[in-house]
Amino acid sequence: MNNKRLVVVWAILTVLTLIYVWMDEAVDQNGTLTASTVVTVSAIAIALIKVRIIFREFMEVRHAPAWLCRLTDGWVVLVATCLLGSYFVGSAIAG
Amino acid sequence: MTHVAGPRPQLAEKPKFVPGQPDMWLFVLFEALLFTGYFSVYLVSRTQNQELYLQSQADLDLRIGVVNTIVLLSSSWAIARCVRAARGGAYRSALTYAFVTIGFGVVFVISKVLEWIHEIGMGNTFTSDEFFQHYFFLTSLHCIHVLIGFIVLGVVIYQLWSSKRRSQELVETGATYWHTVDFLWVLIFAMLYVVR
Amino acid sequence: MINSTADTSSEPEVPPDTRLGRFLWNCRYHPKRELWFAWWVMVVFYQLYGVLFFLVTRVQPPPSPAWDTPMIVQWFDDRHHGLLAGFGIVFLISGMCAPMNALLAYSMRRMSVSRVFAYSYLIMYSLSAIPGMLVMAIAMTVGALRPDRDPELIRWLYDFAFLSFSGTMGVFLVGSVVWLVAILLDKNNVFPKWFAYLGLCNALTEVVVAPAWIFQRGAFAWNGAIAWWINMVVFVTYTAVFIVLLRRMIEREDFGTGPLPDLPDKDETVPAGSVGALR
Amino acid sequence: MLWALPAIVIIWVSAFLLFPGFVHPMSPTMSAEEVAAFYRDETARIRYSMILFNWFGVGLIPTVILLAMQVRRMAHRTPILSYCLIACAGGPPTLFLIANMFWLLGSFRPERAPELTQLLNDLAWVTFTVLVPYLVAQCLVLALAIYWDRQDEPVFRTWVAHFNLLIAVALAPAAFGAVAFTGPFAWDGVLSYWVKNIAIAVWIVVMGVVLGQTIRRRRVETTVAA
Repeated sequence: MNNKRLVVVWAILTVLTLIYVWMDEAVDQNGTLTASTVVTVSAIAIALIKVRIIFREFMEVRHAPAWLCRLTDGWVVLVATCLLGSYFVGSAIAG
Repeated sequence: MTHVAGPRPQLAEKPKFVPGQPDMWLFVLFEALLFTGYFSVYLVSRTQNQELYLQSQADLDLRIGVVNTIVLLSSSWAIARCVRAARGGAYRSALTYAFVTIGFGVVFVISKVLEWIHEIGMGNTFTSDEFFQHYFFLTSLHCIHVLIGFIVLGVVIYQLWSSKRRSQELVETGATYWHTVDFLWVLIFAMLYVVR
Repeated sequence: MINSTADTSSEPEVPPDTRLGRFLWNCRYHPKRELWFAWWVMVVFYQLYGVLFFLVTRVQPPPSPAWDTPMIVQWFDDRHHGLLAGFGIVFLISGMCAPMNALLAYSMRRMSVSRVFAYSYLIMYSLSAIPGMLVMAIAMTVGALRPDRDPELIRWLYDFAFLSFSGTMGVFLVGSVVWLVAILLDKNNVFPKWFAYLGLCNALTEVVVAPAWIFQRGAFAWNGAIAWWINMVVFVTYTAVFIVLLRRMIEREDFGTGPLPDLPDKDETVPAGSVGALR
Repeated sequence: MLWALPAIVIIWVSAFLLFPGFVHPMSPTMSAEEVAAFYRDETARIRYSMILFNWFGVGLIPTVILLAMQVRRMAHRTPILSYCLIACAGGPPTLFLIANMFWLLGSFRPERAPELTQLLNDLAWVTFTVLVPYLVAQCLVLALAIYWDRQDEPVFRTWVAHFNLLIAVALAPAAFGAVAFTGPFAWDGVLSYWVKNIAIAVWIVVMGVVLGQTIRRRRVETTVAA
């Protein structure tokens, strides 16, 4: 029941982490790193998905009153906006 | 004290409750915003000097980061089990899980220190370039959070130890803190190791 | 001014109708006059602090540590009178820290924790004003004193001033920790627990300042985005929060040793008799 | 602890007279060469007087703590005002010790470049002149505490409060000691130097006597009560 669910959540989070390794292999050419907007955006997105899973499952926001659910979800959106915003604004400035 | 919100008839079978002190949630959100600020500064400076960041980033080993992340995720899982066990009244098993959490935390700190030693051995120090400034800053600030987390887990264990105490609220508050340490690392990991 | 906050609990025979009269009455008879005195000193101090540092002397937001010597000399020349007069006022008013720290120490004494906390905090924060503010003011004053001084020496004073100001960390770090531990251990409910966690954030910003001693440019320098701007936001939040919470503490104060009572609802006026009984 | 005060006062006065820059306070208009020459010629007296000050500069702290203890006995609801005095106690000696160190540093290698000696001399004099904030706060808090001490047998008489206010006013101008090189506000001027230091001396003597009387009265009371 409950415990199994936790293990499944843990497994999902681990798999999401391993996706990074695959992404890493896919984008780099023989060890030289190259800039990539796709990787950056998806890295941020995956990280935030993981954060939201941790919120909902490990931190039990799932069972919490609605205000906490909304607060944490709103927070995830806020962080996403800040991170992607600073990345794109920064890139635009750099030209 | 906070679980007395009471079951709402129209909702599901389980009563809704805030895990731990609601006060801790304020910390979680505030601290996370603070880190978002640090990440934003990092991302902006990164875009201004992309080549340098990519070059220095190549010196980081993604595999260490992945192992770190999985270790912390496991510790997060263990503390979640601990909370469930304590709620069910299985205090012995809760204690065991609390110690497992600390174990994973110690593994994390040790691997972090080894990684630092490795990087410093390669000539990458706090002052060597901008990327490593951010790297050492974020990882060590996070490490301070882990160390504070050990104190918090100590409080959790102290609560679980004797039948006289066993405040479920404090156990949950401590767990919330520890999860915060975990998800901050998830973000830091993505920022330092993966972002291109 | 005090009357606006204090008139909720005035005695029945309160005579005056005028603002000034009520103010004088409060100064003389108000049961919480010592607490309100310290609280107002704190508020006025922070207002003056902001005005003096940001507008009169214009040393904040801080200039860059990466500047070359002629720029620094120019910076001092631009602010010559502001620095000398502004820091003169700073010297005059920095004694206002004392009632402020006394009030913070009192908040810890009102808790159910050991006296050690109150006294440690009091001593630490009384000490902190000297390296954290007065040494900076002295270095700035001396820097502005003789514009014809050797530029290299002026530059040394510039570094000395900003590093002592930004780089004084330990007293604030340990001080915040002392306060937050007291709040967490307290059973009298003097402060909400979330303020303790906010105190932890504030303590961590003091850790984040440390690189200011190392870097001359970038996000971690003394004017950097991380070491100054984000920290400033946290510090201002923290200060604003504790000013409000201390105010609420004074309003709730019953001069007992047990848990602080909660504030009655706004619409429910305090019965005058309860204050009479207090006196 | 009070019996130590006269001894401290005597030591301070002798150190004050021994320091060559105090009886005719050094002017801020002195050129770097003049300052350097001063430190070269008067090295010994600067050193010995400042070592004396270094030994006994903190001597005032017990007196302030005694005052804080008297304030604690007043008819107040909270210990805040005595906390204020404790918070003020360490400030002036610390600032004075910083000034003291700059003077000693200046005389340590008087043959160094005159510019550097002048810098140390400036730092010393500015620190010494502006060390008033805690003293002002101390006087004001004490005055307030006495005014608020409403009981039949107040710890201090009201004139002590008036006296402290007066001293606070006398000390205040010294905070602006760096604004001008000449005139009453300059660090060797009438207000910043003479008024300030005489005020401190008068305060120490008067408060010493008042404290002594208060403590003796209290001792008599307690023996009678016992």
